[in-house]
Amino acid sequence: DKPTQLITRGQCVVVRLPSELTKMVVLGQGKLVNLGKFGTFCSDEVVGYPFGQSFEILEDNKVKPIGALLQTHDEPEDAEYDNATDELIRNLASSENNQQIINIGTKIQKMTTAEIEELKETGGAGVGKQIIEKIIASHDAFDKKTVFSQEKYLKRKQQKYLRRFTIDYAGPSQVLQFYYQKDPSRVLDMSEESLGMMMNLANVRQGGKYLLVDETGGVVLYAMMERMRGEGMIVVAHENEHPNHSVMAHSNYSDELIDSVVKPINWLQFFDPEEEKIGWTDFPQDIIDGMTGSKRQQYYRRKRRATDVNHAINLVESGNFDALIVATTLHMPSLVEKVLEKVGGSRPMVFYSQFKETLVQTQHVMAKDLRVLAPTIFETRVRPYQTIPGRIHPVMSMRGFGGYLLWATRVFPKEGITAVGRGI
Amino acid sequence: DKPTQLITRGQCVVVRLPSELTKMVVLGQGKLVNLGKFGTFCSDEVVGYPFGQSFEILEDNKVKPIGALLQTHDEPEDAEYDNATDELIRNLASSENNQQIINIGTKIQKMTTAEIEELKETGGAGVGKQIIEKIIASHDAFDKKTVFSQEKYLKRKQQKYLRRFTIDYAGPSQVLQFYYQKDPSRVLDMSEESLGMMMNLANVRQGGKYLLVDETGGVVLYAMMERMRGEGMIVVAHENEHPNHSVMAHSNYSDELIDSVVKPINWLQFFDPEEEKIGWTDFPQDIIDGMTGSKRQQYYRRKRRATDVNHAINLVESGNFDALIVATTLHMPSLVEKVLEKVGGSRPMVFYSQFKETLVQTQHVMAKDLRVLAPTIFETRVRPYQTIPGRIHPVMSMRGFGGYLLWATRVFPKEGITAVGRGI
Amino acid sequence: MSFTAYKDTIEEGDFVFCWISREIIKPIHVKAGEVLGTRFGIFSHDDMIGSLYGAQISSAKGYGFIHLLHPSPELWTLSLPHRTQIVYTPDSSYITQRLGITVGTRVIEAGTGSASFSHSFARTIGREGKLFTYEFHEPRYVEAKQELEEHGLTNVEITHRDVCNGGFEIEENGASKDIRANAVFLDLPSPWTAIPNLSSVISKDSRVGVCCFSPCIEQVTKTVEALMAHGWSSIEMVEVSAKRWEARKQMVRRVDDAVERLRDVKRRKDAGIQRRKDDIAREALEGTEPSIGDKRPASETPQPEEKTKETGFNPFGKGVRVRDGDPQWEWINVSKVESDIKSHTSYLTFAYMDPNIRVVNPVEEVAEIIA
Amino acid sequence: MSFTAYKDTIEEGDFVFCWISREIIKPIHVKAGEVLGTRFGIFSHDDMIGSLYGAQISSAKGYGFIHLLHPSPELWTLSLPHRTQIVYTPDSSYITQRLGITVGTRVIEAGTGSASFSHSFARTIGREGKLFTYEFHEPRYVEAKQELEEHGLTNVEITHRDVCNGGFEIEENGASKDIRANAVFLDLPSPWTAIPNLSSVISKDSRVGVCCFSPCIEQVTKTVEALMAHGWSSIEMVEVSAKRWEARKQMVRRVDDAVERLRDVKRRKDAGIQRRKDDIAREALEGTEPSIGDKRPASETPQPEEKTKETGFNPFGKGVRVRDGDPQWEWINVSKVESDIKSHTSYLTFAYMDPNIRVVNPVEEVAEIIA
Repeated sequence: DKPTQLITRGQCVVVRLPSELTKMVVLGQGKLVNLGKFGTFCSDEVVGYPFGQSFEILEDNKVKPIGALLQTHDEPEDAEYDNATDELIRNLASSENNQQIINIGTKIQKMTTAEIEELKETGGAGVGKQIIEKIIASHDAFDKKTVFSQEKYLKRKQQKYLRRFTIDYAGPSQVLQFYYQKDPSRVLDMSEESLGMMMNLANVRQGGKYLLVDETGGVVLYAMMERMRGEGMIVVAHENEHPNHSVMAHSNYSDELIDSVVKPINWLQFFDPEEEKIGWTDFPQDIIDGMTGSKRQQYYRRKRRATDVNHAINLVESGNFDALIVATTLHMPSLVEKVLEKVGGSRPMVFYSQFKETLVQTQHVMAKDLRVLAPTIFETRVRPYQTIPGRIHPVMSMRGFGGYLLWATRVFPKEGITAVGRGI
Repeated sequence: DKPTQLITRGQCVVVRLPSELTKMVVLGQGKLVNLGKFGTFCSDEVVGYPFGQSFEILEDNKVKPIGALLQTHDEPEDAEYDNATDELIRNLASSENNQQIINIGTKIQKMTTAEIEELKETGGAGVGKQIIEKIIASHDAFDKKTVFSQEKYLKRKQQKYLRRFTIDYAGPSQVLQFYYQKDPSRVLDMSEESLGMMMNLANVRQGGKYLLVDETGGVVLYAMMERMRGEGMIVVAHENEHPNHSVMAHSNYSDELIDSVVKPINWLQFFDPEEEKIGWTDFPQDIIDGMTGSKRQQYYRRKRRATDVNHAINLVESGNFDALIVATTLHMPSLVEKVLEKVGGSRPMVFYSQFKETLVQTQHVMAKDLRVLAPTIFETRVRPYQTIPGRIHPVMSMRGFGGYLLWATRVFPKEGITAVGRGI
Repeated sequence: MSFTAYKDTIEEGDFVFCWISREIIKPIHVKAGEVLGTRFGIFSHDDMIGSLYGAQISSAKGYGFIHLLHPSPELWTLSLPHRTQIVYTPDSSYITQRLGITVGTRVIEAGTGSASFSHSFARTIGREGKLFTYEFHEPRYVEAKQELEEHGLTNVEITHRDVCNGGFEIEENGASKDIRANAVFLDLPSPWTAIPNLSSVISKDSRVGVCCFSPCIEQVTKTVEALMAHGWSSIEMVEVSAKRWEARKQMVRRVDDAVERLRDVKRRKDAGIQRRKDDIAREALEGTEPSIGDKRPASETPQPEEKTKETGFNPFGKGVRVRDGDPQWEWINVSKVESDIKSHTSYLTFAYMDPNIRVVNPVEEVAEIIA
Repeated sequence: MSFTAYKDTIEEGDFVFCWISREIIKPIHVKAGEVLGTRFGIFSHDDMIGSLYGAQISSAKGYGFIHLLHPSPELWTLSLPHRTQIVYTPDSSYITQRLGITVGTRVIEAGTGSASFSHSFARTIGREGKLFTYEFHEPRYVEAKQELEEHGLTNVEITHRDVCNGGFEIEENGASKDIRANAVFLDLPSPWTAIPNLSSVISKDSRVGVCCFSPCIEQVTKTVEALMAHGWSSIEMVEVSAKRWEARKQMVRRVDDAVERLRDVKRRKDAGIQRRKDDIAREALEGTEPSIGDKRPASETPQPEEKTKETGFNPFGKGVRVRDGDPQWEWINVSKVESDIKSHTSYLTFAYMDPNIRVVNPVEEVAEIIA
């Protein structure tokens, strides 16, 4: 089983930076990881720590473990926390302090960029802290600011200069967030909450046999793998010569495990199985033995391909899938009609789209189809809060995307029944 | 000017009941107002009080003014408030109390419906309070409940039995809420926040000249009237023989004032003005003098109609409206193209729809029209909270409707310019 | 068993969700000879035996129909009466995803409540996982225990306990059970009183996630303070809001058609007037009245609406019952949110603890910097 | 003046909003001989004089364009730099509507901040209304005072004051001004300290509404307690959330076309193989290799993608730049929310006070009932 608790050599992990950006990194032996302005560290240094651990970069690409990525008053060990909160409330209660606040801008910050760059180049331990100290020291108005704005200022500066990072487990949620931050369109704008709800609505679990269409580069596939942990079958239907599962490279699952669970099939093979099945006869053993090395390799590769394609086609032909899970930009209304016969009785069908309009069209089609029970469109959205007692409020701005889900159940209509009273 | 501060005889007002439902009532002299199970009161009894006043119904349709509609611990004068809050927190802190709570159901409530009905019929002052007292006395588990659930229980019972009400000013927001509660489709699912935002985005104010399409029964019209208070002009385009402004009956504006501001025009008159103008020549005075009473009346009625229709047509022909405001189920994309020429330069256009899809279609059309700058679709939603310190949370369920807005500005493109770089 | 793997055909003794309507889903144990009474008729269990899961069956009288569905945690959640304490799928699925709960995870849940989330946990953690769920309300505990057993959820252990006062430890043969939870879900009125009791039952060699589920914001504040005080970090509160949308059709009503309709109304009214005029002329009256200074008739006397409907140009089917999407008219697809939305369930406060994290005191550094 | 009524033609000295892009709206005073420099070019004020409001003008060099817009409170709000404290239109319009602010209303606003809401108030209350706005931060006060004067908002009176400590009363000729506010808007860090000071300046003969605007929930709690303590009732806090949507098009990509494309790719690959086979045959090699046990070629050597694009069946325009809505393809209308939404502005706490309401003590009754 792949390691999920401790950071392990050779593993793909998520590196979270003070700027709240993340990187995906493979921890090769002796490999240096360059975090840009946040510094460079050696992979070996972090191996053996639990996931979630934060580090500060020292000299010579070494690190030391630290309690948290950012220094704020909401640290658990902060004995002064209560005092700080009290002071904050006193400050809020009196408007006098705020009267002193003046705009923070480059004008009033006396340290030049050249000076900062110089400090950065001298480098070494605690350079980030040094920069911040100097900036604060050179900031005329710092003592005039309220604790509230001092903290905001400190946080912003820390995000810019602290040579710190956290190593997180590269689970499906983390990989999704990584791609979502980089370019939401690559994962069809899918949010973590939409992904999680797909998994539950589709009743994904150990041992299931699922039919999947996934245009998120494999995020949905990875989430399913994680909920099945190697037990079961996922037939992945796709429209190209090969499915795009690039995300699985970060999953730390072995190719063998992936191959044993994931069965790709393209739509031509799906809809034209008889034509697309690959006829195969094993060669007699003596002929194989007589082959040259490269020819024998080719023989086995072709045998393997024939077996795989035929197996996937057979799986589709026998149908009775435990769920249909679709995240695609293909036209769903026409897709549904063609694919739903493959789904087992009373099994869920879950469709994801960036656009509600697509699902609305699909629901209209489903509402007339007696093989579909209770199609329902869901929108789920998570709103994070700034969670500091005394200053609790929802975050001021966030990404608006997240997608929509259509959930329905495959049923067998009794013959001669019309749609009336079917509870759609 | 119409009275907006004190309750006045003959006025249309909003009666708010403990059940949170509202009624629209005209306070005719000596008129009895029947509030169903909450009792009956005489209109004269409430005249002279300020809007917002709550009353309890006494015997003989009399009332006494009271502090609030519902009795809860969040009353301003509640000296025990702090204690109650403390107790609540103690209760929350210990789960022991909750362990005692058992389901509230009809099973454990010993007072029968017949007994309640009997009490109601004996009627008189404080009957509601009596019923509640009896119910509580007969409720085995009441003392086992936490303060928290006692209050919820009390509120529910009060909403059901207290003979109380509040008189509110029948402004556009209140009238909108009244219809929204009764049947949201009558006001195109419009929320108060959408209505308010329409008014601001359209820059509605005293002295303006507006072009309006309003299928909410006149709610939008009323809101505009309120923001203009009799000064300015509203041309109302409609698709029937007469516009539907039934809501204006609750506005307390005189017919004269309404007629001086509101100028209806149907789409036939709008688009075929030359054909639809009414030719009119005054009769010589001696002929008028020689008419019988009814004929003379008819003559003046027709003269008035000709003047009105021609005036409205002239207003549309001269165009240059200060805003175009549309809340319609007509197909907007085609409507926009035909109507927007009538809007003055740099003036706002605001379109309301129950369905975002309609506005999306319209925005697609506008994006290609150089006479339109920066069309933008807005969705605004208000989420109310249970606002009791110690127990603050968003209300658990609410109406999901509210509608969508499309805002754009009318501009004059320079000839020979393509759409590129127009900031759409 | 049926909650842990699918089967295709219904047999005697099986657990079946009878889907009567979106609002009514009735879970039953199929037993030969019994019947299910619904407002759509009476359904015989005998008809169910041998049917496929997903099949539609008709009532004894043949005119009402229901669907026979296979158990799943999500259907179970939908089938529960609304007054029960339920963690609905948008919340439960997000918590599961965010805490990384998967096959093999060891989960603590308090309280069990309706056990809707317990079913979901049990499904997700699989055979290798373990759910320890605690319920302090005795009748609810008894009911949940029976359900969990009936539903074959063998990876769940339910305990009757007030975890705020009694903690989470479970005695077995005189020793404490090794709980080692990787994830904790607290749905309690005062989670802050339970948080101190977690340290002895959470995993010592991995990161542990907790989620506290509280309706009021003041509960969140106390929870966050307790989490901080007991060494939890990365504390973040979020809200999950979910909406259901319905597909609808809206008729495309063009203003040109509205104009034509008005023109048609007028034409017919003029015709009426002309007829009246002719009548008047025929009766040799003075004849000036209908045209006093007015080329056209006033609209004081509109045609009765019924007539308009029957004979006039009626592009929008006014007054006629028009079915959504009727191909006689043009439509666009629209969507409408459910009329009553669940605008709030609870606040979700997440936090993490890793017993191995070596901490340098960050306070001193901050103090240094600010000083 | 231009903020209070529309005019059509731009004259020297007029206030004009130059719309450069959705993000950049530049307010200027038109003065003959001056120019406006933008990233789309340099625009001469002389070209603006005599133009209609709403006109598009071109830069001196003729290739860049901007629109000349008429002032309005909503455009003013959009033109402000984002770092300033701004009450945006979704909040301000709702507050205005809910408090029933209209022509003639007397309003108190503290603090003035960017004066964006002041402009909106001034428009709505008209000539007969009056806005008393208070700003405690001196540089901001000075700036706002000048703006309000320049914009001709004569129904606004701005005062430099810390209302929490100094209250709202305004001295004039040795006496207190008669403020009689019907509506109060408090956008202060600690509204609870200002609430006690309101009693002397609000209307004595009508209902008065207040709205407090605070970002943090703890501020709401303190505000509610202060409102209760000072006789305000019908207290309710709400949040306004607004989103901007964009109209988009999504291509209708049918699975049948995807199948055809795969078939086409295969056909062309087979042809390629055949060609290769022929070549091989021509060179008289042994010829068994290409067909080892496999009727069809493996896909290890796909055609170069460029070739596929040029010659193949490409129903979705893959690899080609397709403009949204290009009529060569089929599209459906979709919508997308703006990528960054303002997920929170502030909590809005509303309350009402009517000095005439005669109060019976409800506590006693509650006590009676519960006892």
